[in-house]
Amino acid sequence: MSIAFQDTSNVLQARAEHNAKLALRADRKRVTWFPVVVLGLLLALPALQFVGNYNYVLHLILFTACYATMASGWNILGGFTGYISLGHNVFFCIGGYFAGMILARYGVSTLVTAPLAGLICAAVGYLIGRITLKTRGPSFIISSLALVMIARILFDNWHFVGGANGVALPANDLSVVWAKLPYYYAFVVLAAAAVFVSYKIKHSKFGLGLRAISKDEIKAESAGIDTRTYKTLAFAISAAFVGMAGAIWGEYLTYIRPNIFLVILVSVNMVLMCILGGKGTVAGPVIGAILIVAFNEIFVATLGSSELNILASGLIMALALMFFPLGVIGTLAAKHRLPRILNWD
Amino acid sequence: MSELLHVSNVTAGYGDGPAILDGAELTVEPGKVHCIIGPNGAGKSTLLKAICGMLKVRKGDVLYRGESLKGLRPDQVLRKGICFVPQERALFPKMTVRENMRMGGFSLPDTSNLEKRIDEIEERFPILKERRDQHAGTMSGGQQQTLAMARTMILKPDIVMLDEPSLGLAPKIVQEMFDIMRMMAAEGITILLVEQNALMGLKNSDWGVVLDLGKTLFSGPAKDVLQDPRIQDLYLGGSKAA
Amino acid sequence: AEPLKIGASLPLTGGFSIAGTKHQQGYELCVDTINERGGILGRQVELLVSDNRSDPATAINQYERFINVDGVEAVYGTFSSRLSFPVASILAKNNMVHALPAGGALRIYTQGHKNIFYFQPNAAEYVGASLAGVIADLVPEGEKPKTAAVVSADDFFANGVWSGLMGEKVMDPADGSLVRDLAPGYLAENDIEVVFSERWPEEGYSDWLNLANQVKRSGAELIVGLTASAEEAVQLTRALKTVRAEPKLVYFSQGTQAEYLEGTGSSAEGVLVHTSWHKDAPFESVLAGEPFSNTDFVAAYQEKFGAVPDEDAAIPFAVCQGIEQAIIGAGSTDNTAMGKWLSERTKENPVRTILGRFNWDELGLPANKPFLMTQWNDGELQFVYPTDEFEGVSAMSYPKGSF
Amino acid sequence: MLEVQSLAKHFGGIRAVDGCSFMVPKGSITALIGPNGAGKTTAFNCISRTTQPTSGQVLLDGKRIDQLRPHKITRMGLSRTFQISRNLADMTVLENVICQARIGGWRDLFKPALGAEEVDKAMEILDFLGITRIAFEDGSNLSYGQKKLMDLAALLMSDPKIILLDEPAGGVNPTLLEEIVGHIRKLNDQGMTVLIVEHNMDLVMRLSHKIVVMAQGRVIADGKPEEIRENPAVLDAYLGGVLEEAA
Amino acid sequence: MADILQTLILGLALGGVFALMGSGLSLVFGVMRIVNLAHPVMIIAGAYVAYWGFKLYGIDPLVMLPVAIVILAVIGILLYKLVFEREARSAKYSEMTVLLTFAVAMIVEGALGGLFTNTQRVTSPAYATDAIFIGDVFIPTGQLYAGILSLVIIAGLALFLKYSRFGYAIRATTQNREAAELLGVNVSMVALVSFAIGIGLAGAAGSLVSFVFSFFPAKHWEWIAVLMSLVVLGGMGSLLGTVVASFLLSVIAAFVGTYIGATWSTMTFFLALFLILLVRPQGLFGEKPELA
Ligand SMILES: Nc1ncnc2c1ncn2[C@@H]1O[C@H](COP(=O)(O)OP(=O)(O)OP(=O)(O)O)[C@@H](O)[C@H]1O
Ligand SMILES: Nc1ncnc2c1ncn2[C@@H]1O[C@H](COP(=O)(O)OP(=O)(O)OP(=O)(O)O)[C@@H](O)[C@H]1O
Ligand SMILES: [Mg+2]
Ligand SMILES: [Mg+2]
Repeated sequence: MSIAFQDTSNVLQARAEHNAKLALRADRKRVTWFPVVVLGLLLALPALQFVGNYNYVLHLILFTACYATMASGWNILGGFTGYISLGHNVFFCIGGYFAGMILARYGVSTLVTAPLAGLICAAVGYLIGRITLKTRGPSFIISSLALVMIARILFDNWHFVGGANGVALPANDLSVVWAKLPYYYAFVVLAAAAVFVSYKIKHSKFGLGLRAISKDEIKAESAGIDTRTYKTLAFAISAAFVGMAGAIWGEYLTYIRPNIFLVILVSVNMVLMCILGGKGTVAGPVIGAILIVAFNEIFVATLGSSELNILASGLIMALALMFFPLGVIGTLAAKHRLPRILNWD
Repeated sequence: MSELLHVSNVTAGYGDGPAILDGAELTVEPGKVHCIIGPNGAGKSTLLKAICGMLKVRKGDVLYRGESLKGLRPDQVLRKGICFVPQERALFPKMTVRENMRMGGFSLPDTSNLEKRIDEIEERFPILKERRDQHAGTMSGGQQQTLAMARTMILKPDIVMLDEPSLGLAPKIVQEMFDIMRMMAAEGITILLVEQNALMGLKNSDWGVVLDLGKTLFSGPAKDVLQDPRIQDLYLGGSKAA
Repeated sequence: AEPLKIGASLPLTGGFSIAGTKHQQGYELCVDTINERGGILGRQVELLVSDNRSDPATAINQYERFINVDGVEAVYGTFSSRLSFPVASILAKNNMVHALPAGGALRIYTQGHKNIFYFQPNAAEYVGASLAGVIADLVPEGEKPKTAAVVSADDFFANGVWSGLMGEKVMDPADGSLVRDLAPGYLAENDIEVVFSERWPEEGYSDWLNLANQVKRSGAELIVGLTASAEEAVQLTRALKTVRAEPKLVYFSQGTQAEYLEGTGSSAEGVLVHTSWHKDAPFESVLAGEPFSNTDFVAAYQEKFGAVPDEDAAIPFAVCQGIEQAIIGAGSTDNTAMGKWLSERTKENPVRTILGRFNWDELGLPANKPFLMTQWNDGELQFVYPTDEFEGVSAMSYPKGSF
Repeated sequence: MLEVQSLAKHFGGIRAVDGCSFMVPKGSITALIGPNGAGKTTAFNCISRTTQPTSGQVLLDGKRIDQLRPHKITRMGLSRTFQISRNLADMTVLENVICQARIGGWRDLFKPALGAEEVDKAMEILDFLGITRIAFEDGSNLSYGQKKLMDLAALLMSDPKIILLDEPAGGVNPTLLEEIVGHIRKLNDQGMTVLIVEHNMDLVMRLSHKIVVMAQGRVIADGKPEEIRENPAVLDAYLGGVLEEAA
Repeated sequence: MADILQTLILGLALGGVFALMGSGLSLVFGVMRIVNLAHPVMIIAGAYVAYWGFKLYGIDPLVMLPVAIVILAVIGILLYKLVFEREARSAKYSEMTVLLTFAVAMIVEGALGGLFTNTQRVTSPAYATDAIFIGDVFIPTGQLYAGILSLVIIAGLALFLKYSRFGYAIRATTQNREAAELLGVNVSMVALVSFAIGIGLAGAAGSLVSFVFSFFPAKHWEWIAVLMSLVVLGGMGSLLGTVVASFLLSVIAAFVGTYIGATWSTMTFFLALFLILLVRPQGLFGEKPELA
């Protein structure tokens, strides 16, 4: 019953061959022109306004870009670091209110103050992170939910900013055709920045550390990674992006109110986009944002007005999670079917 | 033919991954101690998992008393009399030692004797008696290994498959462990073990099997395996083993 | 001719879905009737409704979609202040006539939007006037309540009512400016002392018994419950019953709906609720150039939906009537002309709806239109105040006593 | 180099480590042995601060490290492996290994993770341990022994001054073990201090310069291998009759 | 004094109901490590069972309780078979399961809304709006019955888990699925049954809720965070912890509501959650995690 086994060198050689057969290879080529071209197209798109009224198209892209920004931001904490937060809309809210109130009182556009709002959110995120990041897994998720509730109650009762009734913000003076453009560009640029930063982080030592944290924090810590600083930093960065999006969103809506920002749907959308697209991948949140916005549009257009709407969203989500547990990007990548142009990781 | 378990030309792997086992052969005779050795990653643990139903057998067959075990769930295989102690300790970390022992008897149809049986076994492993109410997860590595071993003895199965039973045990205990194993064999329990502590393993076995590259490279009486210079060189740590 | 498209984004799911669904019914009934009668300016009307899930951003988005993608020529407003507020800016920006079925907070109208028209009797801040009227006119001298407990949801509309009752200043938080000073407030004006007041959060409140118990302990003779939804009114009523509160008078801002009666049963007896509409109010209106009375509306609604309508269906119906008359009045769907026509309405030459006559002040709030007061009596919502506007007013039962 | 002073760790009533003191001289290979449950792993955990000691001190190069967070300790040049291998799933073995590479300062944080230099170094180590073929395999899809080897590789990646190995030989094939022993020696020759927990007495005797024996949380013997071999207390508590046989 | 006593009673009364609402959640988490965000919507489904029983046939919600348990347990089984079975097998994706439950919550909400509309409902057996008065202090009978029944159900469950053979299997599976399988436990069966029990508990809670609160399909969003905070405070997966946390928080919330303000009483739950995470991240009865 013994197999060819005459000589030790035989076996050693066979072993080498066997190993070569089983060995996986790293895939390192990336197609950078694709995202760049997409960005270029998006920047050129508003020219359409010269030939007609494409406000709604702009609105949809702007809306998608807003969510792509938030989802990418979320992904830095939720995807890379493995801390699923259902409370990131708190930063959406803080950003929105911070920049919005400055706009209301002093007339400075949120386009200018958005980076500042981002910084504020980063700082708040850092502080909150110091507390909540002590917990892991389900406890963290729930603490993030609680965070939303607390923020909601606080904002609802903060009369200086209008409490639950909210504040109306002045609209810009541009004509209807061009009124959306500043926000359109702001969001597209913000989304591009978020994607770029995600990419940079993912491929840095910092990103590697975050991924280690997401898998085994004790191991990461004893590998010399300062887990506490890493994860709070990740929290702060992700909060900053969400905050910047919130700042501009407020002005775009011309109205800020706690329950525009602090509804569970907003944070769930962020999470869902990342999951659907592929948590922890760079392209995932963007793809997810596009898909979710598209689904929403389709439902509103076809099912229109009914409970079916919620049911169908839930169904899509469930099916996606069941059959693409790693998200579209993640699952395709795992099966080695990911088109080159979408491999941004 | 006196074979109890026969693995013929088995191919198996994880998920959709490559075949880790690729033509593994194994014959297990009743009442004997069998020792599988091989380098790290050869597929030894994979083979045991394939036998007990934790992994799907892609090709080939696993016959137990002439019956195929293919497609059975681990709990069904267990009920046929094959007990497996995996390498990553299969304990319930948040149950006490005693509860872990009780779980060992979960598949018994009649549990009236269970407590007595556990008491008997605890006598043999004083540490288990002493730590009865400690959570298994907080025991030291070796203590956990002891518990995992002791737990299989509750069932009195036909075949016990042990994946590196000596792992992490103090030398004194290792010796005891092999003694227990011999004793079990003497009681008619067939033993199939995987050992990296190959010298010790083979010395205490009747039959040795060399598994490498997912294939069975050699199989013969333990003494022959121990003395084969090629095997010494490749698997037993070279000349020192002699 | 091509159909005349009109869009309405409504909260058909989410927190406001009950009211939202009724709004849809109101709009549909009106549009169907118009179409049966030959349409507007000879064109059939096509109603586009979409669900905004009670979410402001979605609501805005959907109105934009109506205007930019679907090419609607007019829109109907959405439900609740919190959605109407942001929608108002967008519609103003797009120069659309904004007819609101809901959205009573004063601040919506003080932003300076043109072409905004409220289709309920008055802003939330002035709702208290009707309660004050009831107390002044219907309660016998000497038996008037002297103390009040005011409990309220932290809701846009309820807060408005609260401000009016308590005589608070309404501020615009955007720049901290004063919108209106409502002092001393309707309660103080009527020598009623507020002995207990409390607000509960917009969502997730469950401690009703505790609240009711405190209301009872305060010994208030008048209980004012400013709830955000009929659901909360049900909860509050049941809790008051459980703790055996025995006030002289109970006024709720919500609770005209059938659901309220179902949830509370006999406890509803004697509860006062303000409303913009009542099925027995003998309002005469026009629809598609023909007379259409309130009774016709009730009958038509009952035939179509198999239930008695409530104000959540009647108000949108009135909005639809207003837009129809504006289009006819302007002779086209030019929204600027429609707005102009609407704002030129006078007491003598009003818009005639099943909610009665409407003409608006410069803010877009109806001029001289009091709310109706209704009371649950014998399982029926009877209309008790004002007594001098029309026939068919029932007597108010007083005092309320136990629940 | 490393000094442990009356270290204690209690879990409820169990005194896992109970006032134990020993020293690891610079440049030595010191073995920590003792029966199962003696408290060796717990002592390791206290030293690397994965658990907080109940009392006692740990000094590295004369500085107290028992108050520092684990990563600080690692940065100071003390790295460890785990008895039950901990690995990072969904990350390739290469990433698992490079993860442990030293990071200079803030600026380093945002450098590319898989720098060419590091990849080369990591691949070299993997090659040496004979596990190059799993370089791009998921860190959790490994055999028991492979995980141990990966741990070792990661450890080597961090250029530590002192390494704590918790049963590095457990589950490793004897042939490969020989090579690893050789490598540890080589590292030691280059000046690395090693503290090793091992039950393979043969290996311990051959490798170590000094042996510390623990039992029930206390140090019961401390000395050269030859001395330990003769020590009746150790024979009784730990070795049984085994050593003679193996020797 | 009477005020304090009264507040205490009201807090306890609410606590009993919350305890049952949270216990199913806790069980499913304990056994399957799933944070079942669909649990609250299942409670609402259970409430509908009670509601229709009451509305159509005038059956007391307390009598409908077993029916609700059975119906919901069946739904649980279907749900498990259709959705969670494949998830349970691959532990790797466990965090995805949280989101999957979220999706399920949306599906069920949509379905309930489609079937029963979003009209708020409540059942009104006589005791629901009655109270036992002892001097100045009253005990609301509805909540009293609900609380007692909850405790009975929870106690039964706890005994079952602790002593039955199946309870052992459940705990073993939770801790080490593979090992349980190797010891002869049919793990998919265990997961199925425990999931069914968990959802069944939602049914039980639902029929009690039907007369304590009013409900409509979208209401579950309001409950999620509150229930979660109970479960976390008690220690994830600890039944006893959930019960203690429910009573504790409800009482505190009642005092806050009485003496500070209604707005802040809901906040109690979330603030408590934060405080507990700050000082004792594992909750009251949870296991201390490694690496403090
Ligand atoms: N869960 C898994 N998923 C995918 N691949 C795996 C998994 N577990 C093991 N492998 C692969 O299967 C091969 C054989 O592993 P196996 O555990 O059978 O080795 P072994 O012979 O038991 O080695 P050791 O002596 O180190 O325990 C390894 O190369 C490993 O990469
Ligand atoms: N978290 C804990 N809770 C309670 N007891 C514990 C805990 N961790 C370890 N112990 C106990 O402390 C003692 C020492 O354990 P430790 O793991 O340090 O032993 P060890 O010397 O490494 O043994 P081995 O050689 O078997 O690995 C053991 O008795 C163990 O049961
Ligand atoms: Mg193995
Ligand atoms: Mg140990």
